[in-house]
Amino acid sequence: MAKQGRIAASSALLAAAAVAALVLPGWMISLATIAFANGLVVLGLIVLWRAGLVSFGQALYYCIGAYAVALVGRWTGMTDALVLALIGGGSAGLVAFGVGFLLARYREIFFAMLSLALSMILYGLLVKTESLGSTDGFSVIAPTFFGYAPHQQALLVALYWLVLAICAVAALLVGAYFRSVGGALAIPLRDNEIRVEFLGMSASRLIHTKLVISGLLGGMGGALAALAVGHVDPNMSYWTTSGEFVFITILAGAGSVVPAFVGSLAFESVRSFAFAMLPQLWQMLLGSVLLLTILFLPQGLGSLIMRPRWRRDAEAP
Amino acid sequence: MLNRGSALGGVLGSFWVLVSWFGVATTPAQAQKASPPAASVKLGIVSFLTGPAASPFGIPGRNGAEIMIEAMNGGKVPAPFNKVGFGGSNIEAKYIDETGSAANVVTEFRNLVQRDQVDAVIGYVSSGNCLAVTPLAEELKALTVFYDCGTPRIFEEKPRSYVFRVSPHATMDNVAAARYLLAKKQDVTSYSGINQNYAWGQDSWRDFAGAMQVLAPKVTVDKTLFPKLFAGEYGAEVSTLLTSKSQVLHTSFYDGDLEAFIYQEQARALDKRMTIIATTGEAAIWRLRDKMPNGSLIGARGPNGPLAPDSEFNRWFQKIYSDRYNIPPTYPAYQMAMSLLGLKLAYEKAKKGDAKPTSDEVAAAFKGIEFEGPSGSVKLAIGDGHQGISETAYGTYRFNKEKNEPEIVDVMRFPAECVNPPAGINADDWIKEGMKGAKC
Amino acid sequence: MLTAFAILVDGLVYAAYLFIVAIGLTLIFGVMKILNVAHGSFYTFGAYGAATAVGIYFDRGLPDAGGFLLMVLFAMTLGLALGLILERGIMRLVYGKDEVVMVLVTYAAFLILEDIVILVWGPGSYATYQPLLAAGNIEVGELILSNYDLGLIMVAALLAAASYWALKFTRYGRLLTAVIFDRETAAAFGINVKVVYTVTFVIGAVLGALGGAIMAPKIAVTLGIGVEVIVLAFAVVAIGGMGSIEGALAGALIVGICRAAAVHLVPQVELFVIYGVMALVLLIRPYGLFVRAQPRKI
Amino acid sequence: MSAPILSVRDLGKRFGSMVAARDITVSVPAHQTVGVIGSNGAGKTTFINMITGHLRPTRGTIDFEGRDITGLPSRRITAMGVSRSFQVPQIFPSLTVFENMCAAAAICRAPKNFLGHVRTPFRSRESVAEADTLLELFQIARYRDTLAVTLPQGVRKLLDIGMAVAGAPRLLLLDEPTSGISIEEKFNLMQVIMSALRHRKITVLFVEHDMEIVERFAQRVLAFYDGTVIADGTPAETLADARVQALISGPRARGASGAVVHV
Repeated sequence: MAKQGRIAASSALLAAAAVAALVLPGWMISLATIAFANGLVVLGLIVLWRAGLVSFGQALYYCIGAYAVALVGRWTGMTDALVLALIGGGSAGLVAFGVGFLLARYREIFFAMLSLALSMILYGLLVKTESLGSTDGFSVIAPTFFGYAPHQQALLVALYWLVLAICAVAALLVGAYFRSVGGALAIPLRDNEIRVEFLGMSASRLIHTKLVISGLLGGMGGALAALAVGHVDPNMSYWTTSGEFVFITILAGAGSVVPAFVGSLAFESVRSFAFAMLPQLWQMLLGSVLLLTILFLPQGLGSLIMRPRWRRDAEAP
Repeated sequence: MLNRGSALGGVLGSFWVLVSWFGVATTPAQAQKASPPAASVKLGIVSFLTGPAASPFGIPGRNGAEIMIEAMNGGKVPAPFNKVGFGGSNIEAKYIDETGSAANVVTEFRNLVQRDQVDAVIGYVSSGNCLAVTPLAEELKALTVFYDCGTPRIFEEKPRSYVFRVSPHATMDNVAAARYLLAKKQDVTSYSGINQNYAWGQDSWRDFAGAMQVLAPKVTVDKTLFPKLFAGEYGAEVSTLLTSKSQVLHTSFYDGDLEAFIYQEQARALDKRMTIIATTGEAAIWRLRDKMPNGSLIGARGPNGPLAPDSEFNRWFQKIYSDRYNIPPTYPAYQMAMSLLGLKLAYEKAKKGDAKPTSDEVAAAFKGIEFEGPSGSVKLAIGDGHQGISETAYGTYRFNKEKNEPEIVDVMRFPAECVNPPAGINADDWIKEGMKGAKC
Repeated sequence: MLTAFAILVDGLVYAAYLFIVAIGLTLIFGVMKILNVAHGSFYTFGAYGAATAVGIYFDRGLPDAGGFLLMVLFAMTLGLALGLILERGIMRLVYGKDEVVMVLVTYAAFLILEDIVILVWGPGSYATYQPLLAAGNIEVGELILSNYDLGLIMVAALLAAASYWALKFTRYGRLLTAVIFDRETAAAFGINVKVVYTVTFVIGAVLGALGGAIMAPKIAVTLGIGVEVIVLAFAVVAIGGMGSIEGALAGALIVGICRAAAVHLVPQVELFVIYGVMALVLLIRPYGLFVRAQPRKI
Repeated sequence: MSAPILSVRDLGKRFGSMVAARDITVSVPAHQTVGVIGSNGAGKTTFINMITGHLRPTRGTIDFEGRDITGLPSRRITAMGVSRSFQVPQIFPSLTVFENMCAAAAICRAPKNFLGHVRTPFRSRESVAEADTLLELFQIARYRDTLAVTLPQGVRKLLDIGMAVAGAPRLLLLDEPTSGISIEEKFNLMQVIMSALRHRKITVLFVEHDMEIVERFAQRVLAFYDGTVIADGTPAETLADARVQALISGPRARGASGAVVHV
């Protein structure tokens, strides 16, 4: 019932978003494209957040995904957007799997700080590599779609649809994950790790899995963002980037998967709006919005979209 | 509390929905509302309005634009630029902050072009942003003039059609620095460098060291320091340099970092031991005043500010600028002025009758253009007629106690062909291969 | 030999700087379990405050000593006011929320304050070098050291000693230690945690502002100086152990020396030093040098 | 008597110079209910912590069903069929009672490898069924949908033990199941627990301070003192033991009047 309702609503939302591309002007489409790409990263943060973990270093995977795409495109001439996105996500996922053996042992603020340190080390490395343009970064090839190589508006729309599709799939999979044992144990983990261990489940392994998932999503988001922006630079791995993602996560709320994208879209719109209206005071507006949201919408935007079932979602696996 | 909370939640919620709509929907509407009859020309002007790069580059750039556009709309700019606005139609400017990730910058560029439908975009300080914007500008066929960013890569990676840069690129700053240094200090045997650890610093050092290698192979490099951007604390660097034997220190530091470094080295008398050659020094002299060590070798990223040729036009520009902002214009202001003048000229060349020229027409007219501005004459000679070159100048700094104001003495001018690569050769290779074909 | 000495001195100077900016942060975290991003704003306001004070005072032929004093006092008053406003106006509303949400709250405050700086002082940069140059310098062998830097080391040492003494031997200090050790019990023993929080937050703010004031003469006071400081302070605090004063001291010293050594010996790695050290320390001691994990009682 | 399900040989644990447990040698046959008594710090909990892998013994061996489990991580031991409850109930406060149970049931059923727990659904039919059965069995079904954080102590205890049982353990160790429970409730609580465990045919070791409860529910009693076992036998024997009376239970008017309740 409620479930069917939500599925219907979500698919309606998706369809609307897809059709909108045919009428909206280019700048809105590209804004949405980037917003949804970032939404994937936020989704990854939500996976962690449900287990009480917040990463201030998610930019690490974002940046790796982006650079993977840029470099593969540069070296191999591979241009297919989907393949590139998968490569981006895959490489970030691998890195996440690697550092996971380390990070999975950490909790709370220490987890946050260590992930921050890792992303900043990557930043340092990229700044040092002058062959990759150091802080100037370098450009990303224009993507093709299964052999179809559009330009201008067509390219925008094609990429937008690809991002939508990937987001939809990701949302479905993550939703399924939340209903699996590993995913549902997020709250038990946050509540009482010792009990989880004494029920025979390895807490660090659970968290490791979550890290890999969030890494995959982060990389995928970075890859798509790189394709949408057409340029990568080390700032993608700077801590302020991670901060922005955590910011959006708070706006969205950890309730379920859809808010991740709505929140991200809302954030991008507000930022762009603030840039246009108060070129010198946009930070103040962003800050106030964040503050108000935390004060009066502690469950995030999600709680508006899915009020009825939200708390249960947050609480119940 | 709970009720209140949820009530406010509701309110905030509606606020959110509203804002999202605002952000996505009404802004263009407002843009339309704001945009007056087709008579006027809309320019998007992008530079740092917040963050550390605002005060050295962004703000002077914006001021330069404000004052220049005002003068243009009033038809007060000296001939041949005395036509009102752009070819008779009023200029209307929209100022945007350059701060943020490449994604933000690109998004905002797109917003300017597609949402606010500006006729041209002038701006960008960060080379990274210039590189990020270029492909999009090309794709959108949006006329774009970069005013301050220095990287030569923009026109070296591939030929561009809609992107222009009137201001010469950074290579010339460091080549000229090397030439001036060797002209003024024949006795130099070794030099060190302190540059910010990011593209700008790394490129500047590479060019300077390369040029020195070509011009004076015997002179050795001692210390090569790359402190983090905006590090703020240079104690260790200063000590390292104090223990160095080299007589010269090359730096491409600017404003914040340059000032911080100068204060800290002054406190430890480093400048008594080695001469500082600051490629962007000019931008800081008006704040550093007597703190900038006398005898430092100063560049202004081209013939700008005190290094600009003394001309009617230059005096006019300095006057209107100083009168408004009661501080003399620094090079970003000059670069912005020059960019605007170049665009105005091209626009007027392209304009036939009353119809707005298309960006293709303006681009065609812009190509290879040549004109005289506050910082002397510039010619879009390289990058297939999209990249300006001009003579440049270096000088020696001195603080004039009597007049109580900074001055730059024994200025040396280097013709464009002497410090810029010839058309079709990229800067790095040109330097590596011994700066062939340099006409000095 | 000379290099070794240089590394030591530079390391100490940098460590002093780091300690001064980190101590307020670690204090607030220790007592309130808040990772305070707005610390960067305290630093910024301190620096701008100092710049204003110096602008008013110097170049009027008044004795320099007064200038130092005014500069520091003015900045600290600013910090005090700011801290009070933030604590009463914002933090009060969110106590007891998730640690991470708290970080985000302070982040929001930071964003807002960044632009308040623009409103108050404009986007231009301020020069505050007078105290630095007025202090003069001394020659040690080939090196020339700035007295101001040496003063910086002294201030840091004093600060460390003072905070140690305050925590060990004053009534309020013991209260703090109690709260740091175990909030619930402290509350149970009738300690008014609310008041302790207010006072702590304000002290933290004042210390942050002090850091800004002391650094102002060495830098160009301009937009965005806070951002750099935050991450530095975080790293130092994480290395030493969140909420531990001696930890902050140790962290500052380690980072300071390592960085100085890097600049002198292998300049290429300077950029990584801090994060490298941080990652390394966290690997070996997940909770930082001076904090042990308390095993959960079952 | 069947083969011992648990046999502990010469077990010892020292923290630095402090000896928490020494030469403990016990073997427990299947389906026995063993009470563990001893004053605080006598090493009862240390004993349990070592068996369940929370502490690593410094010497000696622990065999469970003939397999050596000495020093294995707790989750491995749990997976093998040794489960425990806690002095302070370890539950998931922000979940409902049912969800707590469900989590416990699901965890025990899920494969432990990387992908396993991602592929298995959380609310599988079995785990839901098991959860509800256990709620009935421990007579807390009426709290099914209350948030665990709001539960009274007694219910927490039951939930805690119920969750331990969810993994279908063969051996269950209860650390002071009645601590923090009023005298009146204690007996009923133990009644519920023990009948449930009996129903599941689980071998039980429980730590208890209240001698009457021990007498009533244990078939055998281990008396701990100064980190080792000083008496081991039927409740009657153990509680009659002079050292036990002197050091632990105190001399008792009623004596150990053979009050071994048939079980």
